[in-house]
Amino acid sequence: MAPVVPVVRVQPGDFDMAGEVEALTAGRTDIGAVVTFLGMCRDEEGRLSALELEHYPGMAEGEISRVAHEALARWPLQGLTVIHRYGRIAPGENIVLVACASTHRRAAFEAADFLMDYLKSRAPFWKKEFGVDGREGEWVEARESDERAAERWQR
Amino acid sequence: MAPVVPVVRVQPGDFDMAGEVEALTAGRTDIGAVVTFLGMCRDEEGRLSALELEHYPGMAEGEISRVAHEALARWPLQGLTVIHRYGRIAPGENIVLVACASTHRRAAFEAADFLMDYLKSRAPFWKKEFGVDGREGEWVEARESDERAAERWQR
Amino acid sequence: MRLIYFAWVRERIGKTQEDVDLPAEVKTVADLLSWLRTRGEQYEHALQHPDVIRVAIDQEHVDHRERLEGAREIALFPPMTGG
Amino acid sequence: MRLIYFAWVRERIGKTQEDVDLPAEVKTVADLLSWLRTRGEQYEHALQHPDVIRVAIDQEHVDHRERLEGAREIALFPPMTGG
Repeated sequence: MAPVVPVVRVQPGDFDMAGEVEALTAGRTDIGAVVTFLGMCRDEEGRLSALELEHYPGMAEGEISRVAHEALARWPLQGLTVIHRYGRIAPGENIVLVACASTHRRAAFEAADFLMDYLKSRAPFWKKEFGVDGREGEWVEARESDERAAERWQR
Repeated sequence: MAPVVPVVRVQPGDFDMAGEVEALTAGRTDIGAVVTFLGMCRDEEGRLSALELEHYPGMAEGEISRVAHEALARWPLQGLTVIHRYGRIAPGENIVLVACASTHRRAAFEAADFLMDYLKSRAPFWKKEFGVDGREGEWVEARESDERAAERWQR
Repeated sequence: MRLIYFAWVRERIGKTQEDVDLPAEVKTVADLLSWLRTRGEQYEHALQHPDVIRVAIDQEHVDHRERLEGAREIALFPPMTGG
Repeated sequence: MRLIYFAWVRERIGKTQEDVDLPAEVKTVADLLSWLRTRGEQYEHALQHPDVIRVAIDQEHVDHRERLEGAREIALFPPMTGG
């Protein structure tokens, strides 16, 4: 079987979840499970008008690729897509997509869960809040719980 | 906040994953994460031409609803969709969709994982294999590992 | 009382469903499975390993100790393989 | 050597990037952070809690004991909040 090449994209524009899942599965009859994670921008109970996502160009793609290859080494996946947006994103819009295809559902679930935890702790992105008055707010603080979530996968 | 009403459908026809996710999230700015599980028919290395899914009408919907309400009681979800097909399904076609929307990614992941494990062990569906020669084959045997997976969630 | 069968239980018994009058001594699911096995070779073949037979009364899963009284519809089927 | 800053490290220092010549005694990431803090109030404000500063050398995460020799681009930034 040909080695799986993960799809990794870091882009300002939106993505099409259905199209990405279709690209993973089209014409294939060996995939039993696709797990997707879609991360969206919340308004934090009406407090926010937008998030601005800053990223480190080059390193962002590089770290996501590294994490994707680690997932491929750990689980029997037949396809893997990670797309992360940057720039100004309004509440209700998409931020990140992870999609994992596998013969077996457990592998697809675990790989998607792992990818999200590792993206949070290793991909160089930073979120800044903008209030409903349009004014620049605070940088979102990293959460201890995200750090601990990533540590679950260390062996 | 209005109580969440899960979407549960048992149907012979295909479903539209993107449309279902859109229905969960449209016009909302309080959802941070949507996890979907898409189960598809495999050809088992070219051995199968189709699966025939038999179900217990009425009870299938009832058990899926019960499991959906259990997920709503255990995790803070803002929306939940489960669709399970029955009838003849060819390799590469969709069988089941679970979609869970939440403010928090861990809740969305765990609820989707739980729903799939519980569907496998409680929803009255049975799969029969059809070989590439078109002849009726064996009923798929339940796997001990699916039983154990469901037991993970007992508390 | 209506009995309803699915998957290989249905195929082996050769019926989708049937209405039966149960003898008074058939009080539990386990009693029902034993009694059905006396009804002929096809039932014997379908129910030869009663432990694997799953049962629902009025569309709810029950175990083999469950009492039948008040039941309208009893379904017998193999372990499920949905999802 | 090129230094590059992100998020509130960038805002506090007031620069996106800069090229610097490091003194010979600045050998590790920790040395670099200490040295930068001597370069003025803005650096002092940005790097006052060096423990929270994350560092990448040539686009790979490193810890504060990492040696700088051979580095072309060193990035300083707060803990990441993507995903």
